[in-house]
Amino acid sequence: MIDVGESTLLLAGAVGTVLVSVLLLGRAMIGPTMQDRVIALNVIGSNAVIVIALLAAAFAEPAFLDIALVYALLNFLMSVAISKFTVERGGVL
Amino acid sequence: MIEALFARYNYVVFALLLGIGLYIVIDDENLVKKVIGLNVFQTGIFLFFITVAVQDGAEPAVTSTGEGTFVNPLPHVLILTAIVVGVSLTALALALVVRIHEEYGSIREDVVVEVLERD
Amino acid sequence: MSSRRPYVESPVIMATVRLVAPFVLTYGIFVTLHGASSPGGGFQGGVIAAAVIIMLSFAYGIDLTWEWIDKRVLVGLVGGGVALFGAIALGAVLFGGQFLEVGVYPIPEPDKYGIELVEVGIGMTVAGVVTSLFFTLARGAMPPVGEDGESGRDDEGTAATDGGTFSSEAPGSEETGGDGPVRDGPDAPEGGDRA
Amino acid sequence: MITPIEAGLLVFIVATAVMTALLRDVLAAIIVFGGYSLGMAILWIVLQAPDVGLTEAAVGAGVMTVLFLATIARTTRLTGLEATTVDVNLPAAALCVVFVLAVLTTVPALPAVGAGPGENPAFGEISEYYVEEAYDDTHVENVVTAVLVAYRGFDTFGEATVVFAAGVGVLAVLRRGVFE
Repeated sequence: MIDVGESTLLLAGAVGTVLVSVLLLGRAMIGPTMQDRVIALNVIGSNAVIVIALLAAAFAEPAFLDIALVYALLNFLMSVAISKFTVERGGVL
Repeated sequence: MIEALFARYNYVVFALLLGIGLYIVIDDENLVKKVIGLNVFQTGIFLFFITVAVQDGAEPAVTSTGEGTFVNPLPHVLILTAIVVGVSLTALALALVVRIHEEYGSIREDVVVEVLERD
Repeated sequence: MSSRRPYVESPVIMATVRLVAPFVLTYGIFVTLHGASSPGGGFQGGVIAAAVIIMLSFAYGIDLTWEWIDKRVLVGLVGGGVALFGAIALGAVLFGGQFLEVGVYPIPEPDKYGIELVEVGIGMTVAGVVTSLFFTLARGAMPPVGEDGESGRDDEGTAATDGGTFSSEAPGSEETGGDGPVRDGPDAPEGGDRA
Repeated sequence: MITPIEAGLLVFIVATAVMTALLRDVLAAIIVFGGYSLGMAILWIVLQAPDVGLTEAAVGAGVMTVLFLATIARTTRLTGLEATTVDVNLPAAALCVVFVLAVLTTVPALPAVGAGPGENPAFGEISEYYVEEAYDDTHVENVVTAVLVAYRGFDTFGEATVVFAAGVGVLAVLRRGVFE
């Protein structure tokens, strides 16, 4: 069983990462270009993988890692789709 | 009152999400954004259901003995099917948006209304 | 379609997708089949498996991927999934149970494997439907029915909609068809027989 | 009591929802909506719903954004890169505030977040039965799957049919040229 102190530490890390994501929303809001927004979203997605992994460790639930795996595999799809769309002006889609 | 709301924080966010979703659906002229607003509204309701299912100190209901504290699995079942059905219905709504664009040349509600009145 | 620019593929995305797609497909099948003892199930696994096709479409071009896909597989997935679910449900009646009472099948651990089979049916349906939804939305802007092909839709944003030619000869693919990697990629063995 | 991680996630979710409402550019709204979906998936995990989190992760990261993109690729000419926000429509906003207040008045009647059996009517005999008997009845450890397919299989059959029907419906709306 995981020590209480350790799980608190992991949760604190998760909270910190979430706060960074909240700050990143500022970049997504003000832009100014669409590329800024895409990169902000990509970083938020990577943060999501980290937060989920930390939560899996903090709650001692290895099953949660499945979801981190889904994001790790699929997160780039979202970024690639949006970037291609902005670069090619929809010519690809 | 405030304390009662504070102990029910997820439900407060549920109400906020409903309001925001409703605002997008009512106010935004762009039909695609209206569909996004519907999704926000829908997710608010998902939040309600999942919050009902939680219990302090509970674990996900993966068990072979039934001993321990578990969250209520029933709302999870309802919501996970609702998410997939929601995607299908979103796609249907988007298909209708595309069809409206073919017919009226715009996906802005005001323009569509204008075209309809002109005819 | 003369207005269509030749599709310039990105080697980075193509290489990444070629690397990642088999794993995503494997993972989708794993999630579908492993729903009994860990989070997962047909709904999730089907969506993840469908994401493979969407990935390929972004890497190699939507029209090419659409041509590469066997439409019968797609129809088979969509219809076969629901039919499999229904067949399992009705088959229980044949063995003396009630509708959907999978415990009566004369196989070892009928409950568990019956549930798995139902999950596979759900996964097939969801994967097929999500894939076809994506292609229906992303491919061809259909002209209004009963009018001639192009006049209905060239008023606005042809640059944005020219991926949408629905002609069966798909001229877009001829332009890029000469490039080796474009053809090779979607012909890679994974993803074809998802059922 | 609210934990810091929940507080942070709820702030994130409400912020993304408000940004979705305010951003004028559709593409920007779609991008922010992707972020909203990410936050929601993490929230489901915090609320101990990994099945729902997995679904939201697969759908939000893989499919939803792409469907929206496909739609605006066919219907919208990109306006440019300016990041203007929409003007808040005050009557509509007031209506929504009234709606939120009306919903909020019902909230104190609900059980507190995290209330267990006894205080929370959602935990009735049925959910207890599911948790305790699912493995014996179905030999499936994940109770969510057991309920999904075994106890409520008829319901799920209907859901699968709805998904199927939505696929058919999209084909009917955009009918020609897809399955040529």
